[in-house]
Amino acid sequence: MQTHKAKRVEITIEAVMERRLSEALEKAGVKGFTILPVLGGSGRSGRWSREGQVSRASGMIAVVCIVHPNRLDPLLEAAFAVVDRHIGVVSVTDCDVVRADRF
Amino acid sequence: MQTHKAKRVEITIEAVMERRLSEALEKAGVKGFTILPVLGGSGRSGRWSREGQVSRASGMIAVVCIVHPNRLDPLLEAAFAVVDRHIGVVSVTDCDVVRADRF
Amino acid sequence: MQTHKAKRVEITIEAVMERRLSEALEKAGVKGFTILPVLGGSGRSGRWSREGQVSRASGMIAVVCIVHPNRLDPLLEAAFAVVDRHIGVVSVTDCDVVRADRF
Amino acid sequence: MDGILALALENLISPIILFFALGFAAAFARSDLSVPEAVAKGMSLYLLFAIGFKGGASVAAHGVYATLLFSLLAGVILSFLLPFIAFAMLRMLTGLSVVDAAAVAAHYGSISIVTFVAASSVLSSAGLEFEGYMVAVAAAMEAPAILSALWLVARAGGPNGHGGGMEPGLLREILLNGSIVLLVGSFAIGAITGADGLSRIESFIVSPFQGVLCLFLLDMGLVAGRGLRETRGLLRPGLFVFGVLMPLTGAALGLLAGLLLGLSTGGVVLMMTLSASASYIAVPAAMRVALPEANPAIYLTLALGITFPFNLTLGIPIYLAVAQAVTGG
Amino acid sequence: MDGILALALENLISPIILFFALGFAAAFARSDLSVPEAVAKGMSLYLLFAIGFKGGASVAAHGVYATLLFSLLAGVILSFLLPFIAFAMLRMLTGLSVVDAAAVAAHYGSISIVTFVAASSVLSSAGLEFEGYMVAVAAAMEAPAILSALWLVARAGGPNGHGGGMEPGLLREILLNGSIVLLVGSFAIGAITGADGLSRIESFIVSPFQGVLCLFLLDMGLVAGRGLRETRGLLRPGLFVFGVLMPLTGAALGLLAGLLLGLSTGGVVLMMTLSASASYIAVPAAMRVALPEANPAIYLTLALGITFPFNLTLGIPIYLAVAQAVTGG
Amino acid sequence: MDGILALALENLISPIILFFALGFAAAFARSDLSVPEAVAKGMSLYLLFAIGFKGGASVAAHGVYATLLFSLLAGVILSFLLPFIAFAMLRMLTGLSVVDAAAVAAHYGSISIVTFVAASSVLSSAGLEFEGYMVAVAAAMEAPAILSALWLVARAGGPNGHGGGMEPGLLREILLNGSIVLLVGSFAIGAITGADGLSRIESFIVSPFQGVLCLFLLDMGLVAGRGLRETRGLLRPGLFVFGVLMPLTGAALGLLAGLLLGLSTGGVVLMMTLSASASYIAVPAAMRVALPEANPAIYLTLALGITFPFNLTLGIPIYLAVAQAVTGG
Ligand SMILES: Nc1ncnc2c1ncn2[C@@H]1O[C@H](COP(=O)(O)O)[C@@H](O)[C@H]1O
Ligand SMILES: Nc1ncnc2c1ncn2[C@@H]1O[C@H](COP(=O)(O)O)[C@@H](O)[C@H]1O
Ligand SMILES: Nc1ncnc2c1ncn2[C@@H]1O[C@H](COP(=O)(O)O)[C@@H](O)[C@H]1O
Ligand code: NA
Ligand code: NA
Ligand code: NA
Repeated sequence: MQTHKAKRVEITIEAVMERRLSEALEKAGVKGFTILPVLGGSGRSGRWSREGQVSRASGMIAVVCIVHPNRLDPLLEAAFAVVDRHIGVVSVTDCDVVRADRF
Repeated sequence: MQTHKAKRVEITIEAVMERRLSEALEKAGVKGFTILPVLGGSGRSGRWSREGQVSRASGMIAVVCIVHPNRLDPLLEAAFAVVDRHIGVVSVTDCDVVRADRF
Repeated sequence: MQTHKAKRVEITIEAVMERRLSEALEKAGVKGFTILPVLGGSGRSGRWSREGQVSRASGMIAVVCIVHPNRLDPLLEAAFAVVDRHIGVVSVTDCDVVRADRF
Repeated sequence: MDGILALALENLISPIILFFALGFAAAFARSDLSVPEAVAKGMSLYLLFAIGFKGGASVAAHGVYATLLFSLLAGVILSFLLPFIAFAMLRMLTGLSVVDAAAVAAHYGSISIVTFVAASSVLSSAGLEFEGYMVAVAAAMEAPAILSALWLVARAGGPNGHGGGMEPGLLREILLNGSIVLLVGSFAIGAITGADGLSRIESFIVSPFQGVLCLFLLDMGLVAGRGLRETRGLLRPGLFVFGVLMPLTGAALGLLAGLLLGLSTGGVVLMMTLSASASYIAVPAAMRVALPEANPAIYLTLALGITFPFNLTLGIPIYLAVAQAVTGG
Repeated sequence: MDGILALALENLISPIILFFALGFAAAFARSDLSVPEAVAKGMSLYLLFAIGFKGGASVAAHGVYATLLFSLLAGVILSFLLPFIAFAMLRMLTGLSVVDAAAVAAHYGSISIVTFVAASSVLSSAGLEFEGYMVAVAAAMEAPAILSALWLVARAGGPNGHGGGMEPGLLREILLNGSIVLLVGSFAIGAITGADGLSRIESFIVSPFQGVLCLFLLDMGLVAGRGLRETRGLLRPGLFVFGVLMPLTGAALGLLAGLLLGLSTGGVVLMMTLSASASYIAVPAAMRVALPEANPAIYLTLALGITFPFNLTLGIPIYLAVAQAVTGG
Repeated sequence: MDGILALALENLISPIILFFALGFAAAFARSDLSVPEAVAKGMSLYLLFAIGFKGGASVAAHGVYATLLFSLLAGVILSFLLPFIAFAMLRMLTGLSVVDAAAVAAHYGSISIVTFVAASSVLSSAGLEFEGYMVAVAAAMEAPAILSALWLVARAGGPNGHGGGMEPGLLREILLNGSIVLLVGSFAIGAITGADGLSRIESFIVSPFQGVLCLFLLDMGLVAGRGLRETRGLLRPGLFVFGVLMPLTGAALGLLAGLLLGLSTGGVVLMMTLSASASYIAVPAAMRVALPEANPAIYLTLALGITFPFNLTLGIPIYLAVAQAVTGG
């Protein structure tokens, strides 16, 4: 199949920031994203697990965003404006998609 | 470690289509796949979130499939036959795996 | 934005092995990882689904680990020491990250 | 008329309505109040289990009514028929495409079990009995409407030339839908184990029922409110009118059927309610598979955001008042 | 003999069995009925909490029985012993490898708490009392069998030359398994707070119990049915025979132990049931860690797909009839 | 003094405390016992729903008390005030940074609804009545403390020069927090539907309440134990002292307020408990958004690992004894 180059951005961020991040993405012209639940993890701030959270406060989510390479920079800037002061990780991977006009 | 080239295909699709997609993948000779839950997302059909679905109808899942590069085309064709009329996104990434014979 | 090369390792493994795997990763000097829930899947040992598990025994999780390329080999060795006798899949993808010192 | 108003008012300040309203308001105010998906599904399993079992046990207690089979048949016919009326109404009132109109129509031919439950709890408050097998009628009405909708699309040449043929396996999938299986299964088990079975699980399915219903309606309010907030743009006046007119039309046909069958007053109210209500579980799932081109925002908003609240607040008291006036019960 | 049949029949048409059958049938018919994982786990926490607490409260009410310690000891011995019998039987009846046979054997030495709960609810219906501490015996029987299985594998040289040594930390992990901790903890709290504690939470753990059990067994039926459907190929006659013969053998040994201990008729039935039942929670998890080479499809299908339904439907009535005949109770 | 000890002891062996202890111990022993997140959230919705509704229904039954408005006002003032005291204490006793100290202070100005529920169930056991609207006071005290904390940080120049201005939308987000909305909503619905509404859902919200609370506290114990185990390093003596001294200080102020308002003995106990308790739901979430630089391990460990268990075990009996001594009730 005929494929086109795109970028897959994966943002792991605190669940409380979901609304702010998605608003920022939409403002940056991102056409779509998918939110995955995160069970737990480990990082500089230690180990945590979703089972055993009474509080909405400490869970995280992963936001996956497939974009046209041209849109990568605005996306990263928008994401970092939100992630900046917050716990989180951002990674970018090259990928191929079929219908390029969608991203 | 000695690694081999493979392809990682990620298909985000409506949960109601899960059975149909997995049957299609199996028919296309795919040896394995992993299904991840999706919490919510945004796209041309707007914003949705799993919390607050009374209905099985509007949730999505993400299917991750690691295959030998040779098998990529039949996989994509099988996947698109199912995804075609439905809401969904497909992306392909290069990856490395250790035991090549498994994919 | 200025980015740096890194590796994204994705390990799909039985949920019962979570503690052992995360201990092994920490010993191998991995600075962080994220655990995603898995809903179901298919492989050499057949089809399974989380809904309809009375038992903790047969579920799986996916562990995503972003590391500096230098650390990839120790990570893979640590992971394989755990995954070895167990059901599981490991894949490695190139990615870009922004703050390199974190990985 | 006065009676209806009093009844409607009394209904409006019952806990179940008020919790629905609370959820609705919280969603509109963008509160982060939410019920976890698993808990909502657990409550819906509980409601199906309880309502099915109680229906079956009541059939066991009162003997099999002569009208049981005819009522089932009437339900199936209504479910087949209502989509055609809904479709015609939609094409007149709104600018929906054939596919969208057919998808909406399927929802109105089918039923909403929570509306049924709410109606039966209004009946209990009013001290009215009803035929226990009405639960089975509810189950029988879930699926036929889907076939009518597919036929309507096929007749028009199918969506984008895809033909309108039904994919093999879909019919089976529709009929073995989880909520139908649980409702019918619990009904059968209630009928088999009767008073003895009921006495064993009564304190699980009878006494806490209203409380669970309140929490469940809180969640329904949240979902309906969120849906409505996000798709406000869609709701042109025609659709809105349809969302209120169609349940009244359905109720009228349900009234007719109930009278022809000679049901009790309570039974007539339930037949009206079933005909008036719109599915938001079984049918949306079937539509995503069979008619993916239809826009889910339209049918979910109509069924959940307009018709469900209408029936819950005004519809049921109206149906009750009308049924009492007509049957003299 | 007539009595057994009548009892079996009465048992077969109780709500809990019928809901299990409904789940089983729904799974076979490929219905999409399902219970969310979190809800199923929540119900199992509830059952452990309730059964443990009630057992403890009953011990507090009746005083500590002289036989308590001996019963615990007997349970531990049975759990150690049964895997050897199961292993020998499997090597005779089936072509399973050493590792697979040992893994299956571990399951049959351990116990299924839901089978225990079902038996105790049959006892209540029959108006039979039983020793409250049988819950503690159940907990004591969960783990020892795992050690026997690991020893069986080690003796045979370990899986693929991996040696059969037990990984450090595994024993602790097995003993601190969530279901053991909750069962024993609730038992202890029930024993400490006694009648006073029970009166506070009675309407949570006593009256709704049967209803929750019905929903839980619906889910067990779904899981067992799905498992059986997907692994039909595995079930050669030898395995099937084992799945029925082994519980009967276990029950015979349980009967012997119960008589030696001088338990009440109800207590004997429970001892038989524990010995006859096969684990499907604690042991599968331990096997995945300790013997990952063993095929989970085999042991899960046997324990959940064959032995659990057998005990639920025919086994328990048989054990009850035999115990009554032998003890004259 | 003797009375306090006896009361404390009786409190210590109540089921709810023992289940909390069980969870705590299980977490420390690294058992894999866990309650699914959805089930824990479901139980907390249930508790808010039940406690709110009962409070409202009680207000409906006893008429609107003259002191209602003043009590609400007193709660709001306490919630604004307590963070300043906590902040000063923290800067004296510990080496926490301004941001961390302010974040902790916010938690102690706000309240823990489960501590409130535990206190009200101790009151019921002791046969003491209390003002139903104390639930509304609890809701009113949730949020103001957050503003005090943000002001404390802003005064000090904000975190890393980010300024301490409040992001637009945050205030609304805090006030429309799910637990506040459900608590206030249920309270209002209880007040509107009164005795009639209560009678309909009583068997859902009254009788099973204590049992659900036990399971919920089991989970709280697991969470608190896990948190404490993983952050042991953090707990320097100063923090520990603060975690015990601050609730006593808060209780003293609560006592004063209660006496000034002329509340019943039960009401005074609840006012003391609210002032003494520390939030672990609404405030942590707000802090993650508004003060992400503050270390969550510190405030969660203090609120959940030290102060919550202290209040549950020793605090509440002390507050009750003191209130009885002072009011003579
Ligand atoms: N190297 C990494 N790879 C994958 N996920 C990470 C990594 N570092 C941090 N995370 C995730 O981000 C969360 C917060 O990280 P931190 O801010 O370092 O505490 C962790 O709990 C993980 O879920
Ligand atoms: N660019 C994208 N990146 C990641 N996920 C996407 C993207 N576009 C759409 N999706 C996902 O696919 C779903 C349906 O998309 P759509 O068909 O565009 O409404 C969305 O709700 C997202 O979960
Ligand atoms: N090629 C693959 N791509 C993605 N996931 C896989 C693949 N093969 C196996 N898996 C996952 O690993 C699990 C166990 O695989 P197996 O050991 O082959 O039975 C499956 O249930 C899938 O979740
Ligand atoms: Na209808
Ligand atoms: Na056994
Ligand atoms: Na406080």
